[in-house]
Amino acid sequence: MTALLRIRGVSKSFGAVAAVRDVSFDLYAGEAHALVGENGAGKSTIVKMLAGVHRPDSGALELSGTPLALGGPADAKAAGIAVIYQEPTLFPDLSVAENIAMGRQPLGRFNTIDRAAMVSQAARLFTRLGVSIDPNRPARGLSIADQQLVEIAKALSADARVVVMDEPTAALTGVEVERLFAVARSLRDGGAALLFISHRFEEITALCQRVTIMRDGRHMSTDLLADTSVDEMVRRMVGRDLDALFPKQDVVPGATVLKIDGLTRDPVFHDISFEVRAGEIVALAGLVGSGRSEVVQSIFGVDPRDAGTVEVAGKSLKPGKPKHAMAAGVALVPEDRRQQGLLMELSIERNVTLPRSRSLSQLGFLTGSRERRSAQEWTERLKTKYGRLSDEVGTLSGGNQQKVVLAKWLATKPKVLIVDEPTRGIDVGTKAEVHRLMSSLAAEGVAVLMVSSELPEVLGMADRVLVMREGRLVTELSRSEATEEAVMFAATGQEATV
Amino acid sequence: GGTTKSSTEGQNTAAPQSTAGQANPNAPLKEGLKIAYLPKQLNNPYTDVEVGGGKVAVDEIKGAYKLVGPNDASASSQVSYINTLIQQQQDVIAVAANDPNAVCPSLNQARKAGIKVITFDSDASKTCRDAFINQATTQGIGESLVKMASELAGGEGEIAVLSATPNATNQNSWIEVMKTELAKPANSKLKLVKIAYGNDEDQKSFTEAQGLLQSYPNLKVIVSPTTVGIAAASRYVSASSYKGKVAITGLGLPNQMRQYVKDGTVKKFALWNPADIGYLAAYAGAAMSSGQITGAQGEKFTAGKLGEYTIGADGEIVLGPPTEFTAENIDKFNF
Amino acid sequence: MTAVELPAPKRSSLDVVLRARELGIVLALVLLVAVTTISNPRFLSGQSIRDILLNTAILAVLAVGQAVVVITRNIDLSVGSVLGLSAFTVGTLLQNYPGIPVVFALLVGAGVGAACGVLNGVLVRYGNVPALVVTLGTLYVIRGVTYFWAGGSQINADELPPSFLNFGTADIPWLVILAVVVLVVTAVVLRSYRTGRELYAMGSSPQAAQLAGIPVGRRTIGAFVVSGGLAGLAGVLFAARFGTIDAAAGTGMELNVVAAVVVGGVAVFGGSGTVWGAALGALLLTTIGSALAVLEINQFWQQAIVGGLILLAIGADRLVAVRVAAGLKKRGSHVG
Amino acid sequence: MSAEQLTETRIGRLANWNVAIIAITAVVLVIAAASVNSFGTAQNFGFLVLDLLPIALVALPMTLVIVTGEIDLSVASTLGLSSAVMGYLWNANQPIETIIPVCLLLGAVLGAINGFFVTVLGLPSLAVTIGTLALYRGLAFVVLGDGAVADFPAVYTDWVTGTIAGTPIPNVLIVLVVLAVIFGVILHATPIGRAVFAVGASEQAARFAGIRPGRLKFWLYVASGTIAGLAGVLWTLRYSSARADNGAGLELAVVAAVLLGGVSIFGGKGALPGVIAGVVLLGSLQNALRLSDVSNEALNVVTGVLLIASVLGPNLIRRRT
Ligand SMILES: Nc1ncnc2c1ncn2[C@@H]1O[C@H](COP(=O)(O)OP(=O)(O)OP(=O)(O)O)[C@@H](O)[C@H]1O
Ligand SMILES: Nc1ncnc2c1ncn2[C@@H]1O[C@H](COP(=O)(O)OP(=O)(O)OP(=O)(O)O)[C@@H](O)[C@H]1O
Ligand SMILES: [Mg+2]
Ligand SMILES: [Mg+2]
Repeated sequence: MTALLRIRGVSKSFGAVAAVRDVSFDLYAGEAHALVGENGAGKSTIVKMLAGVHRPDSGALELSGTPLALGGPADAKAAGIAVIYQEPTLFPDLSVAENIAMGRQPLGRFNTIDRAAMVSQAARLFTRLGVSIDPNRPARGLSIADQQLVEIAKALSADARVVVMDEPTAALTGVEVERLFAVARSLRDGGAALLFISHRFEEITALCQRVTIMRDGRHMSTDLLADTSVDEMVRRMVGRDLDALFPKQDVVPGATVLKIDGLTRDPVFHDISFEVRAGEIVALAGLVGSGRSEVVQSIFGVDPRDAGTVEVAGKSLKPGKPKHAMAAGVALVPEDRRQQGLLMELSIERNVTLPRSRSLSQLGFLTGSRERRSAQEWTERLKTKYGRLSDEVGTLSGGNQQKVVLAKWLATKPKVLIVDEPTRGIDVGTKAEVHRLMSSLAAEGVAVLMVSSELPEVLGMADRVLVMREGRLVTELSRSEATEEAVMFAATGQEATV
Repeated sequence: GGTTKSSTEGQNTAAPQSTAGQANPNAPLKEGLKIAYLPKQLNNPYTDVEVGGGKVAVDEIKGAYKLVGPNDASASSQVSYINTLIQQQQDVIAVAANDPNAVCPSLNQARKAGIKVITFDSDASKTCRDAFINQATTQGIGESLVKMASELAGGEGEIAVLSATPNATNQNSWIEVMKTELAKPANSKLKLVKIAYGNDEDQKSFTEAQGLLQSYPNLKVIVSPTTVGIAAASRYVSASSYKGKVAITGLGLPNQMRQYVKDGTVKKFALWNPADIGYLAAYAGAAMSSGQITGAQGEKFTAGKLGEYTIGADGEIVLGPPTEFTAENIDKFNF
Repeated sequence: MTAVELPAPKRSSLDVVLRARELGIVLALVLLVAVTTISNPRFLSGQSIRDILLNTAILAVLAVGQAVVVITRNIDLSVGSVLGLSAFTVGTLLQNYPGIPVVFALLVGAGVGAACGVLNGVLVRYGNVPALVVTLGTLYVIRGVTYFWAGGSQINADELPPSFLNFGTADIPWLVILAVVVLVVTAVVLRSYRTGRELYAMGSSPQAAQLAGIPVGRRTIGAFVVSGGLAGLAGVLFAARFGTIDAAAGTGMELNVVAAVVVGGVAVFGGSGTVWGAALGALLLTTIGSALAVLEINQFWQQAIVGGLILLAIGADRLVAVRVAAGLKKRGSHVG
Repeated sequence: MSAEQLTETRIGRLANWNVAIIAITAVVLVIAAASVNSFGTAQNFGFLVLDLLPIALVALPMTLVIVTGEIDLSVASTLGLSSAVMGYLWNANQPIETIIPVCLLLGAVLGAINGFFVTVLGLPSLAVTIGTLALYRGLAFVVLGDGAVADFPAVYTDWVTGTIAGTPIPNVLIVLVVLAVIFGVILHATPIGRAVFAVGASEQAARFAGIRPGRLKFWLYVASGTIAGLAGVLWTLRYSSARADNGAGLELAVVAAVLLGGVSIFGGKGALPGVIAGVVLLGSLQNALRLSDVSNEALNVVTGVLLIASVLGPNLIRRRT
């Protein structure tokens, strides 16, 4: 195998933050190369340098032995580097086909765009990925998973020599991940170099040959996966041995805190009823698009509901009023932190204290000092890495952003904590922390409702597992009944094929 | 209870009579008087001719001429300029008011500060200025507009008015006179069908003229007592199929109208010489500032080449009758 | 894995929405014309239609340029001032050199406007200043410069060469023809060329456009140059049509233009809408103005009615959009 | 984070455009007072305050509206309609003590109409308020037509143009200062203010934090309309003239002042002291230049250049560091 792309001693700083420091490694043609590291280790920054979004402060890139200077994303594209970014980057107003073809639209007479060819090209790509998305529909309104799939199709359409994927699977479930991997393997075997970033080790071992580990912006090691173990990788990533990943304590459940009865919202979900008791962690599992997020958003009141009741500690919540839910002690950590969880342009401080601005005020006024103190306390508790409390949240790494969202809601001292994909895009170390946190909250008597697409997390954390399929609650499994097969069977309605 | 219009009637007219004192008709005209012109709006050809005449007069009497003004013909901007002129301690402010009342408090402040206020072209409320240069009597203009319209229409038919802004004082008072004239039996066959407003904007006047002709197929005459309006209406008609069928008349500048008079779109229109208005305003202001006159009825003063003027009722000084322009005489005028 | 059926190439729902939008304006237009004509048949006379189209031409050219900018999620408030500057420049030029051919005058006007567009574009792009701020600023600056230059002088019809005035008022409606050409060319570029689609992409998501390697800077400046250039062109048309030019020409026009674009269904947040819509919006607004004059509706009501109609237009547009969005939600994807 | 870091944060937060614009304004005031004849007089101070009063008043709620990411271009028309209705009612022999509250109420209703279109129907505010800009101005003409109504009671007009007895401080300055403090405190030191910023930064995320963006914006529009109604009343009394075209074109000056004050047109960022400084800067520059016989044209150019420079300057500085 030859080095197709060489990364040589690149560094990149943002103001005082040295995001990447003197990192070197090679990508070979025909390999899938994993890049792992804690949140904020600098992975996405490397990706953005390869994409031409950031220019390295020092160091250089080499493609097939010739130096590669990228002035912008267009240069990277031209050099045959395709990138799937951590956050989907679609044009909501344009059709899916156009999103995929942007900049490379097939041309017809007089150099005009050949729309028919463009649409059939998109359709072919979706066939290859095994999904059915209407190429003619606008990208607006696609679920996160579908958006991610369009991103993948976009990268595939480029026929790139180097394909970089920054956590492409974070929003996908097993079946879709398998499809993606099948395609990735065929790309790889066709001679492309793949750089694959994920926080899920099972995916890395399933796809990759070599792994590069980063910590605090530095390159730690590059090894053949065959020569290393998951424990070893984790140790290098976090610099210490890790505690148990799913530290679920056994708690004797208390009184019913959250009671959902006949919750319906056409056409997304129908007749959902369940209860969560104090000290319990209940997982809501299902395939992407089965309607779980919609259910919890409706419980919290950000989405309306057509029928049904929600009771917290015996008091019923008005529909469509998150403030009511918050006052009753419900907190929702939403699935999409960029759109729903955070105010990206506001400071960490404002984000952490936003839901409590009323309770932090004195006589209705806020002077800032109480907010600052509280924000500091909670970000410290969650071990959030940042420069200053006044920094914009948008400059934090994905994982640290997630911690800010958690801090924001844990600080409200909820009776019912609803978490939607709480560890999406979070590194193993933080993940363990988040799990420990959930577990200890449950031990303190908080009722936890967790939506998760990660089966190990569901199985490891939940006292009970509720499974949804196509907007209906199909099964309830106790901790002992909940196995991977049982959950998948319920979620898909057929024997698991994965 | 409460303060209503009727409960305050008559209370507001008490204005400071800062001009108290005796007139001395033989006092010499002071030199070096600071005379400032504040027209309705800068950069308007008619205004330029007016203040141009003012500049000539100020130079003759060796004063300091100044021209300030808004670009937007609004009363509120004029107030800011009056305030500035007060700060700059001018001797005379010659102002064409965009609103007779809105400028009043400021003008009175100016008069308290010893500045003589002469209005021209468009009067302010008479409680807040010392004299008004009236280009022609309102009655005279209204009558002459109706006379021209009647001649052009052959004594009967539909006529329409294309005015400036809906609240232009002078326009409205002329239109009032026109209505009274039209009510007379002699003009009973003339029918005023519409008053349109071009806001003294060229484009708006153009479009309004167009609208008039569409709405009133039998229209015989458009009377536009504003230079902007008459020019725009003439231009529209001269290039449209209405040429020769509809007559245009009103008040216009000979230079702007020459083309349309020559191509037959316009048979006749009228105007006083605007330069003389500015000229007269300067002399009136200077005479007042020098103590020759106080603004009381019957006082006399000499206004350079224009000769002697007598102050009429309410401090009005009438310039003289308007001139009618036709294809025969238009080439004798250049303004 | 079962093969996914290739969807038959059909009209995208996006197109359907846009079509519906423009259809709505056309319907409103037809209704308006019908009502007005019933009350005064002269409204449909040749002269009247000519007048409306000639007046629309100027607004439509401006609206097409504005639409291009708005599609990229920007706005150009300076068009009224640019129109004034261009009209005065061309007027002065023709005053001094009456022999200049009309085509040259058009080019000069467009050139002056394009230069203003470059200024706007560069400030937006390299100064990183929001377009609303930049163009609000240049609205003042360019108008100020024109006043400086023009002072009180006014260029009258009799000082302009007859050939030029003829261009504005001749039997062949050159203004309308020119506007239609501008409209068609812009529409085709926006719909069927990569550059055009990139403008939509930028408006739809600026970050994504950057990441997709679209030369955002060049395209932004390009959009402003188009808008400026068309505003300059409109200035020449203005001069030819109205014959009288002073420093105030086109004052306050920006709000009309934005209104036309908005009524025409171009989303103010970029990414959607067509220049057809914008031009129809211009036609509708102009026709409303003329119709109200003909319908003998009190002059004082005119502005109020225009305002009400703008609200009605965007409200109706919204209803259509909501319905379509609801339709889309039901069409999620499923792993095949 | 240590105490040292805390103060550093505070300095960091202050060392922004807000402080810069206040400093620039102070410098301009000092230079103008020193170099322009009679700029510093008490009488001129009074004129200055009266001139910038309507812009300053309307800019207060406008700041909050723009921080939420919306805009209200109808304010000047609301002012005009309020003025027209005031004249109409005065002519109809209504007591002024009734008319003034009615005009404020009218402003609130007009604001609520904007709010309804923007929040309930979810239409873009730029488009909506361009529509109501035309609608309200048109209605003002419908109400008052060509007429101008004058002769408002001297007690009221004198109060508006007068000063606090024995001082050169204009009476209306009290109104302005009180309202500025109220709006400033609301924006910067209450949960409502936090919500305003949150909605501007991301409406969806704000909703997930229990804020109701629609309701908030609705009330901001009501506030904007009410203040514009008040500005209409004060305008009418100042000039003692109620007219349908009062305040025409003021909306752009207000937006310019707010943006000059460092408020981001995209929402989420801005501060009220900066806006006040922006209004004062524009007003005093115009006043000083006019006193120095600089033409109107130059004022236009200065306004435009300042506006662009206010955003461009900080951007360029940031890029260099
Ligand atoms: N545009 C930026 N401005 C300032 N700081 C930045 C910027 N982008 C990244 N950083 C900082 O650089 C560091 C590395 O971030 P990066 O996004 O590369 O991490 P990552 O390894 O991808 O983490 P995650 O797994 O959470 O996605 C972080 O500390 C982050 O806060
Ligand atoms: N923003 C959106 N616009 C339109 N439809 C959506 C949107 N989000 C989700 N949907 C659709 O609503 C249904 C339920 O989606 P939901 O996000 O609740 O599922 P989920 O089980 O939580 O999956 P995920 O793991 O993606 O969150 C799906 O059909 C999905 O396609
Ligand atoms: Mg990352
Ligand atoms: Mg979900």
